[in-house]
Amino acid sequence: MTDVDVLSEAFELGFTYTRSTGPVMGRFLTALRDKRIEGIRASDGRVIVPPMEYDPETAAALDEFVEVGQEGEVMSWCWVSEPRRAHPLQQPFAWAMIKLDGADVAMIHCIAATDEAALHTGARVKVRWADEPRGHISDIACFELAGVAP
Amino acid sequence: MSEDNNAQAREPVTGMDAPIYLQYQFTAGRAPSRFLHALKQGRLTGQRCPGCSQVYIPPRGSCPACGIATDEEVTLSNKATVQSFTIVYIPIPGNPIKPPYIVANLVPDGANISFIHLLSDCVNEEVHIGQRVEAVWKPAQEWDYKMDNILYYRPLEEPDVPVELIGRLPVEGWEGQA
Amino acid sequence: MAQLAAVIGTGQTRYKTRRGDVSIAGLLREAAVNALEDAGLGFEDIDAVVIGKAPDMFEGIVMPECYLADALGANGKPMLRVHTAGSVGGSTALVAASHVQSGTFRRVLTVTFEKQSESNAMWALSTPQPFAVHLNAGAGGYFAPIIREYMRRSGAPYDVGIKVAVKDRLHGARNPLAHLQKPDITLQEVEESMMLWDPIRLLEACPSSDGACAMVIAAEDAVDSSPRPPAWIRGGAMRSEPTMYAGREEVNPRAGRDCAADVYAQAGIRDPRRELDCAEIYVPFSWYEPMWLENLGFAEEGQGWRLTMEGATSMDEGGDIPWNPSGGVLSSNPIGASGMIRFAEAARQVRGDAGAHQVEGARLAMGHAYGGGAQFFAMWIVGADKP
Amino acid sequence: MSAQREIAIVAFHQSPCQASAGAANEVELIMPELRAVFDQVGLANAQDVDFVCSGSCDYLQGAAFAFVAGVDALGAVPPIRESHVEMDAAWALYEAVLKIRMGHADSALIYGFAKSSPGELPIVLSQQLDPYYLAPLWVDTVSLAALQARLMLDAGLITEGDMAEVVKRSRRNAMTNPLAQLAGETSVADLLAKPHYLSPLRRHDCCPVSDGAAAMIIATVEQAKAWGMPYVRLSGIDHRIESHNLCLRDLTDSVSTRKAAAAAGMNAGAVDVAELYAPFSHQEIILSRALGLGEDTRVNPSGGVLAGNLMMASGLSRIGEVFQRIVAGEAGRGVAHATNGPCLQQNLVAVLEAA
Repeated sequence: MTDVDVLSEAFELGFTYTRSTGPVMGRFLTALRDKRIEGIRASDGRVIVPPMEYDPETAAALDEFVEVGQEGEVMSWCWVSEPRRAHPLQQPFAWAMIKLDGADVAMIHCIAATDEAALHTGARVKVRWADEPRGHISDIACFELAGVAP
Repeated sequence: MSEDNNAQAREPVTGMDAPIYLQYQFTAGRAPSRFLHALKQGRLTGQRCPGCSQVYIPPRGSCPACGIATDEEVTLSNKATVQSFTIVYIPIPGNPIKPPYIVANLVPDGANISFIHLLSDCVNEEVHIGQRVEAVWKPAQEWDYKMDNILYYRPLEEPDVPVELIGRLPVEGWEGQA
Repeated sequence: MAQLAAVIGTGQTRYKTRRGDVSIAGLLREAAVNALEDAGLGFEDIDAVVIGKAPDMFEGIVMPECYLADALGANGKPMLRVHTAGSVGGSTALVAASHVQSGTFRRVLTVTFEKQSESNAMWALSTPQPFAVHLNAGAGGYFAPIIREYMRRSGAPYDVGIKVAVKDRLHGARNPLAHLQKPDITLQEVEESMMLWDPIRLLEACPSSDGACAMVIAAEDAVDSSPRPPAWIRGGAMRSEPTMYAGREEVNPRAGRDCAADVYAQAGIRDPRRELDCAEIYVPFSWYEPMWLENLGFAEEGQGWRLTMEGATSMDEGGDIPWNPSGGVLSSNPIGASGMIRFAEAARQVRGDAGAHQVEGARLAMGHAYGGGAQFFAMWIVGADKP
Repeated sequence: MSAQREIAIVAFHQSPCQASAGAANEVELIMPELRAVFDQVGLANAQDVDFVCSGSCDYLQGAAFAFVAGVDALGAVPPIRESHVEMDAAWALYEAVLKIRMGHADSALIYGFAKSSPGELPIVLSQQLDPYYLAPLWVDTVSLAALQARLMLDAGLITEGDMAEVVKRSRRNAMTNPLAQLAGETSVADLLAKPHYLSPLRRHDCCPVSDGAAAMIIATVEQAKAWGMPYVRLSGIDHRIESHNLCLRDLTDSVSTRKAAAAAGMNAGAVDVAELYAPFSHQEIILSRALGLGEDTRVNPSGGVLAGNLMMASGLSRIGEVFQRIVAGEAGRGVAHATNGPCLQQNLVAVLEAA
């Protein structure tokens, strides 16, 4: 086949979806807006943050909320030296699994830190709240080092 | 923030916006690229299937019926026949055209399949299946790699094409003789 | 060869413009739990989960089955995601059935859904792509010219579609789950409703709904443990053809005819109008009832509209072959689920479970779905009697 | 349950893994692969098989209904029995296997295709995550894999040297694979000298983004014999999913892979060759361990997906690679693996045996 010049053009596939949260996510996001963090108790007694609607083992609907702390421990992390445009932080930062005090299961969020060397597994971090919480996961703007040696 | 606003904010959260905007670098296929290059030169083209000899527009690189690659390029006529149509009373998002307008399935002479385009310069109530129409192009200096180089089709003073011949006219067209 | 399989539970949500009270998982979950309760089972009894929905872009979640695994009790189990455009609800049911009919699993949960209120399904997909060649005037803009051609060649009077629109809404008024509840709808109201894509008026088109539909399909040896009668799968078929090809019959697509012939042969049906007790057929625009009556062999070509006008497909007129007793797609349309609703409603009829829209004594029923440019078809026949 | 019909794989072909397929659209991507497998068996088109099933994902190229366009490559007139999964085509194979087992088909064509190059793949795939908690943060899939790698490193289950070893072997194996995108001789020391990309991952720990397609034809053993084709028995296939909550899963292991392998009958005999869909170096180690593969098994002799990753077709390609090794007489029994979802959430295992 005779080839022609490739025709190529930038294209944005975009839409603002309007999600309804249901009671479990709704309650979690409502608490976030009040700068509180709530988890949920799973069938085996573990506290999961953010709360899952359904138990991962038994599939039962979950409804026992438990408030947890705003500090926690880094269980794993990676260093994003070149943030992508979509990322919540545009300076180099870390994604991390963070187990909040009072929770049994970690959550994934970002950590603002000066550099990679400042972080380590087991580090203590605390929530930095968004200036104007609105009931969204990004009400937790990020985590930052708690400044307490582990 | 005022006290009132704070009070309003106490309504429980039940929803959230999820803006999902993804960037792509879209590339037309090889066959569509050739089609668009011809359009930029003011030509409407199709591709003929080496198996069944049918001519496809817009060409996608295969004969969908035979499942074989198409390569032979065929220049089609500016004249076409209305295979069917609808009068649309609601706007197309992002399209400036005002309702009511006619969207028609049109078969250009020399092709064996219809494509969808606007029909205008006509009395909506008089549009009918088998009607003869011709392409109205933008001024040549505005031609781009786009289908809307053809602004719309408009009726022609030619005899109607019998339904059984729609999609079977040669590129030379139709003078009313079967 | 194929093992016997039966529907032992169906579950649906209430269909609404917006189910603002639940998450996406919550929506599916409601249908799934209803189906399991109907079957007298729990998630722990399920061997595999098959889910289906229309394009991911409707909700803006890429391959959402990964996120849905927990809500559907799928952890540790096989989970498959089907997508065959508008026919997906039907295809998903058939793929779920194949999990059992192949002898691979005993009990399979299948769920389909759409939460159209998260976007605006019609327009979320119409972001103009670069180099697009066809004008995109929505689904109605695509199907209206085909309907016009049907009207031309059949010589059907202009009000056949109006009659279907009223009939299906009256059926829907018997079904508490139906989205549109219009017990007082009149021919005049439909005729005076806004023309959208001539000849399709607003009330001749389906609504846009949130909703989910689920079924539990079981092997022969797992049927007896369920508390309610099974709907035995007597035949299932799928057919696809390209969207456009030279000489394609768009009004009476061959894929639909072939698919029907296949499923009738499996079920031993020669005369569907006489042998079936009712049918749930995918009719998103009213004129597709007469068109599909012909395509599916309920009427001779060109004669489908006469059945409609005679009331043959209407429960309220005592028709001999009620179509869409549930109110059909014209009354509720959560796109990805719409096909499965047809399949599940057929099962409900032969299980005697259809409440106020029960066709009395129904023993054999058909479920039907189509999608794309009326090019993808999925059908099944279910019966009260074990084959 | 009655005895199941035996399934034979009779043909496979895939396109080269290219960083960009350029101008090719879906049809143009698929058609050469279909032609190749039809020619291998001597078939004209999809009319000559009883069932067709494909796998693809609209979001990779940003256009809804990609698979509908794909039908134009099939020759589906008269209409055919056809279906589609919004998953890797390995799951399309699974659907086809069920169709054959139930007796509704004696043969099937399976294909998968994608152009991942038009979008920002790790960000596109971030939208596969929980739509309330994770997708809105745009946590990309490479970062999630990096979290997983760190868990393994911290637990002492692997070293960065082990990861480099996987990459070194992939690049070397890929030198004999003309379809690979990344190949070459390198050393662990050279690899470890490279800077971190998304610490603890280096760029070479991550698979490249590739465009392409793959196709396969399967049949009953009787049909394969009637065609006179050399074939490989697909003796088992199974797949399992795990919780979507990454922090609940033991990410250093792959429970679902092990379950699928057991259900597919992997443990009934020795495994000469394994092709694992491991988009990140440490995941190959997780999978090898979950499957209990030892010294006697050649792992990813093609180079695996670290050498080229045809999203939505790579799983099918793994099965095709093992098929080709067995047909060529290089192996008697092999295992192929496919994955979907973040950090190996969902896994499929197929067991292939010489006829």
